[in-house]
Amino acid sequence: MSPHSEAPLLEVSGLRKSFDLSKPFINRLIERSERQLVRAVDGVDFTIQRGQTLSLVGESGCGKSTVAKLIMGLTRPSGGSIRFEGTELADQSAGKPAPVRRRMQMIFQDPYASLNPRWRVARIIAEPMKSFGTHPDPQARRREVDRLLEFVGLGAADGDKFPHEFSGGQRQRISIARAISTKPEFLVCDEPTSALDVSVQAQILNLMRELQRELGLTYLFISHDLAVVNYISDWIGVMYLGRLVELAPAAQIFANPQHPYTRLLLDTVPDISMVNRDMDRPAGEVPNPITPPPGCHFHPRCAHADARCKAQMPDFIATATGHARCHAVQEGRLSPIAERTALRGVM
Amino acid sequence: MLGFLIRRIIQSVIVMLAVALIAFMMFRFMGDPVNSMVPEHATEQERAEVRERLGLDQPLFVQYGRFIARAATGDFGLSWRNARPVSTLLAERFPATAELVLVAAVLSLVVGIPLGIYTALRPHSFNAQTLQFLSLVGISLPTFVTGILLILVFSVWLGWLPSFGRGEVIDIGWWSTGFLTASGLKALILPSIMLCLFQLTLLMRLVRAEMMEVLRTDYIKFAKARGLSDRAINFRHALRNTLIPVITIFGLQLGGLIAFAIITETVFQWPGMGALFIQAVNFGDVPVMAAYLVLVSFIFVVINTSVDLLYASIDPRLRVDDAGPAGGGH
Amino acid sequence: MTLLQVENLTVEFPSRRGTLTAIEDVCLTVAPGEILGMVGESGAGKSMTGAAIIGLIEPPGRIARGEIRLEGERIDNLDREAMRRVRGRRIGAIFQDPLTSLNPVLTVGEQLIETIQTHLKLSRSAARERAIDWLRRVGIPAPEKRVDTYPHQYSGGMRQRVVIALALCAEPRLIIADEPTTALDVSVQAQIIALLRKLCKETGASVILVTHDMGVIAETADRVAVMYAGRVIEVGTVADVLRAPRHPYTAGLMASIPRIGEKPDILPQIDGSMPRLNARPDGCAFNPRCPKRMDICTRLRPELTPDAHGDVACHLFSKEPAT
Amino acid sequence: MSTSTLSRVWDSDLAWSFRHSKTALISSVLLVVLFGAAIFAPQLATQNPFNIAELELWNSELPPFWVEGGSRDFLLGTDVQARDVYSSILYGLRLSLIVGFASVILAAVIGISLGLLGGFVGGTVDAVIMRFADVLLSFPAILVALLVNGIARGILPPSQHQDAAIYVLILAIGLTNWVQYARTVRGSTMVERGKEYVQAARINGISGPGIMFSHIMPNVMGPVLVIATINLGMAVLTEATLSFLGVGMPATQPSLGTLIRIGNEYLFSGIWWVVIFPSIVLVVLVLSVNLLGDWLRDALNPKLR
Amino acid sequence: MKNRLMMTSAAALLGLGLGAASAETLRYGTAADIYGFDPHSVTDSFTNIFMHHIYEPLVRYNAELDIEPALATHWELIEPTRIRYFLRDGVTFHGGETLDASDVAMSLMRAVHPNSPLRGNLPGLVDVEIVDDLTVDLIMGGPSPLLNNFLTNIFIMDSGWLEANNSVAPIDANQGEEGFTTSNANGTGPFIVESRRPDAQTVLVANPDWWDEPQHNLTRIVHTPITSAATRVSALLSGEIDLIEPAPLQDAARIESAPGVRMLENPGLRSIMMGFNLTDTLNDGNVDGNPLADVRVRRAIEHAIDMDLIRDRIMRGKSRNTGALVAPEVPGFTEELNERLPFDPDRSRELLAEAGFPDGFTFNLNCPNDRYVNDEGICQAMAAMLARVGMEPRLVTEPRQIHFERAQAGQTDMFMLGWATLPMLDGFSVLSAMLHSPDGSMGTWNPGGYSNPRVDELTRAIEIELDPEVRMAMMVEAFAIAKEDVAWLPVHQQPLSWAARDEVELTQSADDLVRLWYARINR
Repeated sequence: MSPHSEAPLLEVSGLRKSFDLSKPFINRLIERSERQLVRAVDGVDFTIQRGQTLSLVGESGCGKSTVAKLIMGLTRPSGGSIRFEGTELADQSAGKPAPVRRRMQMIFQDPYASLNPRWRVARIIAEPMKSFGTHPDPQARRREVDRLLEFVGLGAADGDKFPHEFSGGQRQRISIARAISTKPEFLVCDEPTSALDVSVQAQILNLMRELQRELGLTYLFISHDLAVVNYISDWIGVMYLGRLVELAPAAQIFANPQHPYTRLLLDTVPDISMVNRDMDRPAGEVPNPITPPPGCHFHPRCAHADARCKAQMPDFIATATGHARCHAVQEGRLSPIAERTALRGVM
Repeated sequence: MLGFLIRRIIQSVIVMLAVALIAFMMFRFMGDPVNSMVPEHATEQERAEVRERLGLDQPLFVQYGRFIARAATGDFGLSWRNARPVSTLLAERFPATAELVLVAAVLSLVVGIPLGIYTALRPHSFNAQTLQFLSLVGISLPTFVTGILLILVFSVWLGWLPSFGRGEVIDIGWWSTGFLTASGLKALILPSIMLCLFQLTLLMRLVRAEMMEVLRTDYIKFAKARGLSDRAINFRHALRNTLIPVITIFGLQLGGLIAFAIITETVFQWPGMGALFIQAVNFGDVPVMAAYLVLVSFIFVVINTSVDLLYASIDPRLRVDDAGPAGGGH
Repeated sequence: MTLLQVENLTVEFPSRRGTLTAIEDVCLTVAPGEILGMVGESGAGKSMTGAAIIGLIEPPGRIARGEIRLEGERIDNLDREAMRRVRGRRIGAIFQDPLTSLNPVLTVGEQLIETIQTHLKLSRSAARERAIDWLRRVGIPAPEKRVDTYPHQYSGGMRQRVVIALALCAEPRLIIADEPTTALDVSVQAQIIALLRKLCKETGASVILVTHDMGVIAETADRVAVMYAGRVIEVGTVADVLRAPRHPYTAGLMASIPRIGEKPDILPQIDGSMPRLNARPDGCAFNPRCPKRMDICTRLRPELTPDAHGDVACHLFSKEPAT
Repeated sequence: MSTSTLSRVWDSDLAWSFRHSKTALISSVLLVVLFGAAIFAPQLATQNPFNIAELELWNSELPPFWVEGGSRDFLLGTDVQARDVYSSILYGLRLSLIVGFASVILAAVIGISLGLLGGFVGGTVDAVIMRFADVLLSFPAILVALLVNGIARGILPPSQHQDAAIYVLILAIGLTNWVQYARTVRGSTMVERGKEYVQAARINGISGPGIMFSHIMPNVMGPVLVIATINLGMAVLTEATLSFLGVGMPATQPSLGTLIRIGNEYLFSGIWWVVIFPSIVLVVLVLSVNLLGDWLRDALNPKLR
Repeated sequence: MKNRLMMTSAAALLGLGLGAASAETLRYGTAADIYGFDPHSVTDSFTNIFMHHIYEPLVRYNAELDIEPALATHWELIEPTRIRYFLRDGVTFHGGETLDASDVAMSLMRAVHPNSPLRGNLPGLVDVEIVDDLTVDLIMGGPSPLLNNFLTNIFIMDSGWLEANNSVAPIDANQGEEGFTTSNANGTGPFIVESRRPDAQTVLVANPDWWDEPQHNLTRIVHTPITSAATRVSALLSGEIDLIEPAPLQDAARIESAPGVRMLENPGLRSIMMGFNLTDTLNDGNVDGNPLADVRVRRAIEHAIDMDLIRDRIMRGKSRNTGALVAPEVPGFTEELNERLPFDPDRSRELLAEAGFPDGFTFNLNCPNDRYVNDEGICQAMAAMLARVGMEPRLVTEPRQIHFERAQAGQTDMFMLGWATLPMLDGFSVLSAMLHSPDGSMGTWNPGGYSNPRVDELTRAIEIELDPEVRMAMMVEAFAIAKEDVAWLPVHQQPLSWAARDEVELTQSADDLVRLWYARINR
């Protein structure tokens, strides 16, 4: 299952998280309804090798952000394990076991919400250093802040300003400066560019690639944008209703998508290369995660679904390119034709 | 809906038990009840007998249980001030307060809501700005000052309206009403104006704020973009969404009216429960205070519960029996 | 024959730091049945242009200059009532968030019926028939039943379909769709775009599609107008603008979008960010970020000038000699 | 640095809005005058009306100095006990404001703490706090204040009633008003708690209380300021009302409400100055506070900008 | 616009309401309400006088405060301890029952029942013997020179009615039950209860079958308690009320100047005085022992208080300063006793220093705030004056019920009390209740514990002395001793202060009791 044979930096297996959305006890009693558990993450396995980037893609509600939070200890898993260089993190919350946690940091989606608006930038960037005690001396800390600000493309003088004095892209740079201030080895990036304009998105993506090269960082990258994911990732995992449905090297996913859902995503992404493409759009929406369809969650939207798909959840099996969770792939009912590639050839 | 109802009722019962506990504590700790019951020169023996007779020698929770059992039947004992049954006192006073509060509530609704709508729709007009300022004056004027001024002008200078009391009342069963006589109606005017003024301005300001909030929403913008008439937008779309939360406000407001009636009744010598309560506070008349507290709490709880139920039945989003959204729309 | 003609449209916001110009000298035309994409980064003024056309600029904003003509008739100076009759009947609008665009306390049917009856002389039952028909046309299953349900009982995609039905039910000639798919998932987004295109084809309505997503524009629009800092800087057919952008901003923007199937070592990027409305540089607003900046760019504002491939506002393409 | 901070403050939206709002300017000038009068009451007053030894009965019931029979020693006249109305108002204002501020601070401290706790911790703690708040909120403030007052009077020995009156009032009013703070702070805290900067702080190992106080609290204080301002007006009014009802400050230490209650007894006797002047000061005080609060609410409301 | 609309409607309503009060209805407003209708369960003066309209005693005071026959037509001293009363024939109760001897017997014994707070008001009654239907003998424990005075205050109820309603014993307010007689009345008086709403309104109608020739022309009395003096005055001025009692002194000028209303003012009988805690410790002091037990301190207090100023300012010149504990109209008064110690702050300070308290001391000073004319104001002024000589009185003003309960329980150091000697109209009332050492039967209002053997001895002698001259001399001697000891500090006789509409004709007696059976309305 591991992309490489050497020991991975992060190893996630059987990760589960459910939320209790049940009605109050009295209502359940009267309406004779069951407890309602939402399985936001339902048995996710992947590993990330040092220095590589794994991306998780999927539509809203697929559980990709929950995975990020579970790994960072922001919420406790209901089951499964998360190992960072062999250290089990699943039962430890954020910030607690400092030695390992210091080596993991996170970049958030919303540059407007991820910086405390009442704090000056220098204080924001210095907080992890202070908290983890990497730079106990305030002056040294400030010098480090100035260095980081310049490193991410801002000026040392910007440390005295408040976040609202910066544009979205600049704020995301501040966020990155904070994230790398404790010299972490692993960064979770939860849609770091989805709130940014396209021209700024490129700046941030380039900065992140640069950081990875210079600092040898390992990324878990969460996004709904396949094109962005394509640019940044080594491996890509596609999630649907709490489960990984396909995991493969980036190039393989785009060239030879296995799972029907991966194919659907690739088909529906608006693409500037596809001027006035006109084709039938697949109908249907992501079902309510409270009441997911039985068997393969994707079967109601899948053209290849048969009786087995409706009844039995497929396993996460090895495929030609990686892993996929699909009976049709397993049974070879799906031809590995790459319509996309064919289409793309037109351009 | 049934589940919601049952939960609200359980909550209400807990609230009432807590209020009863406060009332009970008042009995136990605000002066020894035995002292008020035995002659001054009573011996310790006689005191102990009274204690036993009243059950004061039993554990506290037993006493509490008995207190609740008696309270549930409306038995709060005798007023320490005039040795009459507290339940009778309150029953005598209840109609006066109820009628006053009713008239004030209707007045504040009938005047407050239209003014709130008006000022929300024309926020920059001179009239609306003036009203907005006046409403601030309204909530800044102490109600007793308003009452004094009303008496001074309408009773003393102009001599038009009575300055105290309910005028003539007519008994219908145990209920005494001032609605059926001219003097009763006249007597209602000044007190109800005084009582409603604060609530009226409050209601007006709340309706205004709420409506302006609604008028900024996307669905109003979208309604405008569809070319709907101002009338349809303001009254069909905006007003409905405004008035749903106003129901809750009105519930709270009824409670506020009952409480503020204390001041009005004091100023206008209105023979209601509030005046009784103030006298009881002044005299340390615990049974009356406790009973008033329990009765008023009960009224509040009933009002709040009905308002919540009403709210839930009016707002389509809260109708629990409907099916949820078909897909994962969030 | 143009359906909509916008000339030198300028919208200003008086503020305490002087008057802010949200959009300046915007010129646009929309032909009947055409889908015009309006693209730009947030704050570029694309939504403001849409709001100005439909006459829904929030006070204290106001149209300071310019003309808007619909089928040859000026609509920017109509009185409240006349403009109200234009909205919905001749210009429809779709907003970004289907969740908040529908009144939560009225059923979908009530909202459709009142819109239909506002603009068309129809009896209530006829209006209801038409409402159900529209629900069917936008792809709501079992519309006879769904017509009496409330918006919160619909999923996100279904709600946006209802919004489209509401915008189209009086059969306006022009639809202004302001980021109609931004709040939706990719797979739903594709359905909505396709639906919008299909319905406009059927009714012959034109669309101004406001979005920041170049992919949506590429797949949907006939022509595209690129906005930057309150101005239109380039207009042309989708094929021209996307494949051969001429304005340095458009070119940089197109290059910076990551594409599936391409994995460059480094993405081309435009440094800096779009200026705020109150800090627009002199001359060409793009000049501080422009790799091909010339002397004149800091002094003189380039005008939108037509040439063979469309219109572009850049001194590189202006006919006057660049000094 | 400090000058730049100053100029930043001067240049902020709030300051700008303040400079350009007539109501804000007028009401704050009035408030500065009234607060100044209260703070410097001992210096400004010609008499200490709380010191009964200073009262000289032959000076009773003098009208204001401009009315015939008035004396320049007693600018606004005297009451039946020869208390100088002007001095009484200064001291009464002081008492009213002390009660007002102290109860607002008490309410704010309780409300903010419980609101932060409930909003941040959530779960059962939150449910208990909020149910309690709901119940309290459904009881009008004046009633709860009366009740707290009544219980305090029942518990305290009568000889301490007068000395304890001010603390009882602060307690009674403070305990009734915290709910608003708690609800608002809880609401904002729940919003802030979900924001990513809080998650960032958690990732960085900041403790719960640390996040609550150094991260979340500064971000929820805006609405608190508005509530506190409006609440100050309400607290002063509640104090005045309780005193008017005779369960507030005693006649020997009159607050504005007590002065009005006493004056009211003489309203028809032609001794109008005893009731009119304190009433005017009370109304001006509360109105100014409310005007300022109103302005502040609009100025801090991003939707209205 | 809105305003004008409101005014019009108000005026319309006013039109409807006009003439609601007929010529013979007297609308009567007082500061407090009665406690209930049972005449034997409360001692409150106002309740008591109100009962005079409904119930009647055997003998009564007329407007000149002379005793005249009422339910008894005449009486005889059979023995020194047996007095025979002959009842009026043909008197009926409101319920139709005829008055007979058993009613009198039951009523008198009811009044002295251990439960009755009135029992001290008929001292010495041992038994009542029925001679025949219209004759009773009162058996006394000893000679009772004041028996008739006492009897003016003891109301006669119907025995059958009491028995039928299980109310033979007076209500014990502590028993936790409400008596029938509290809310129901059945008397022989000039007025019949029509309705009652406690604290709101009590309506009486004229008794058409009254045995006496009515001097009034009233058909109805509507009594309304109006606690607030300001409201009471405004109600009078606005014509909603015909008669108020008391009328605040400070509003006298305004009432006099207003058209259609007038003040009714006279010196009253009620002497206001301050009592002292004379026990070993102060209730609320900062020194050991009790300075107030030292007569020099009490004199210092008297010297410190400028009564003339209080009279002129607080009482608007309407009170009568006094050095005696009884009013001039009451037997026991002499001019010599009426001399006060002069106002002399310096002397006061000297005396305090002599007593060992040059820096003063704290003590509580308790006053009612709703009982006497300007009671709270007097106490505030006194507190100020005491403060000026260095004492630190802690003023506590409370509603009458709490105040008197506290004062009687001895929880106060200096307290205010008013005493009108009613119903005796005799100095013995003060001697027996306030100056005699507390012994269960006498000294019932001597909570401070003043005790002087000579005063006790004289009081006991006065009680049974039938010779007026001797009695008077003994009273003067006793009062002189009390005065020397400053047992009580006399304040003043408070003025009678009523106000009425001009058409109401009233007689005002010095006992401050409103006798509406003398009232006429001349419209």
